[in-house]
Amino acid sequence: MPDTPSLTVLLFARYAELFGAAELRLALPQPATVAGVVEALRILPGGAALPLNPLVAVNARQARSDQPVSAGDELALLPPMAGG
Amino acid sequence: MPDTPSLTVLLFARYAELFGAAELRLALPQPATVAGVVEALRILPGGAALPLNPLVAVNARQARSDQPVSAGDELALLPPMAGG
Amino acid sequence: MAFLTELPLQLDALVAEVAAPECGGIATFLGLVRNHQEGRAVERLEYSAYHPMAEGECATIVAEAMAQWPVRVAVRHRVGTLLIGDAAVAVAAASAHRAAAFEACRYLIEELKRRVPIWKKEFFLDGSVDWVEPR
Amino acid sequence: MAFLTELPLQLDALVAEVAAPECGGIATFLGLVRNHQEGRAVERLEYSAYHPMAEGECATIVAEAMAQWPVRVAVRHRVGTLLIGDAAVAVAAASAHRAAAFEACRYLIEELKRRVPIWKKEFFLDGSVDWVEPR
Repeated sequence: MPDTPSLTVLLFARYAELFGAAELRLALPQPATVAGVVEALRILPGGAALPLNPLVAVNARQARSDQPVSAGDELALLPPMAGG
Repeated sequence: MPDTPSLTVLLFARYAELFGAAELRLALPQPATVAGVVEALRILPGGAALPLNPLVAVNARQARSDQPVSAGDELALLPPMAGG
Repeated sequence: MAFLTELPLQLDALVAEVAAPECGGIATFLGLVRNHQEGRAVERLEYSAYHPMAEGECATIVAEAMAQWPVRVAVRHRVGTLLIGDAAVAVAAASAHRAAAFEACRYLIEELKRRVPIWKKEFFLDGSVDWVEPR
Repeated sequence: MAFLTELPLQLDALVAEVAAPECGGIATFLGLVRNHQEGRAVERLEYSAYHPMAEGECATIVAEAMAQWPVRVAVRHRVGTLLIGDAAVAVAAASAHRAAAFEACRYLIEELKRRVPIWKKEFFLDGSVDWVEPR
């Protein structure tokens, strides 16, 4: 789909295992928000196990679920952080 | 005074400078208590500048001013501690 | 210097980085891989991170500490495979007085653990595997 | 190992001393000679101690910390002449969890400074000399 506006979704840790991938390319969903992307992910294989409100970053900054997203954005789904 | 019962007084830091010595030998005072030793020290040259109730250790353990002392004891006069 | 590294952490290097003639105290914290987790024997951990966001969030936390206390600070987190006793995270905070050094050091490690996108997978001696999640 | 030493303090050696497979965190504190004291430029410090009492009091403080927290600890204090940036005191506390390590480390340094018979004479760049006394 070279002409479809799309964005990149990065998956980490437990979430990467759910989807069997560390990176996905998604068509820009409707509505074009963080929540819209999460909804689109939830219907993919493995996506049903995602929490309803996962922590999401847009272009490496934490984002609220109603934040708009645009074609070309890099979204990251972040499991609970566990550094240290 | 080989036959006089005596004790050793160790002086540290500022107190050693007051007396110009790090160690003194004193005849066992009357009363034979920590306070008695401090009184005996206060009338020695330099001793007037001692505080009325300096911190004192007897045989390396902190002592109260009414603690008895015996011949052969090692008293230490301790300026306020300033380690670290 | 980068916050994330694949190399072993050197506490002495961190201390040298924050030391300065006006500093009277340096507080540090070293987080190590320990041999047990909720009663189970651990064999190793694998750390991963969302690198650009981790670097940015770390810089934000460092700036917060320097705004709150007169400190010089350094923080480093290791990624990759770590064995028992290996240092996963190292924090150092130097200040003229010790209270600020202690408080900033504690702030840095608490905020790093809470806010920086790093994850660890725990491999147990019995062969089981878990993603560690904060309680 | 003795608490007092005339040799330079090595933080890495202290950390190695307290580290153990069951420990997940090590908090340390390093007290350094700084270049100023109440606005005056410092040239050097001379530390002296009442050795037997200092060793005994240090052992007591260590025992108190180990009774209050599940920690492994090490403390060292240098005596003699120290220059700007030299470490005068080093404390390390290791525990399974970081809160205990931080709290024990802070307890040790606060109590050491308050209770151990150590004194320091400050030599200023302008030639003046002072015994440091706690405020």
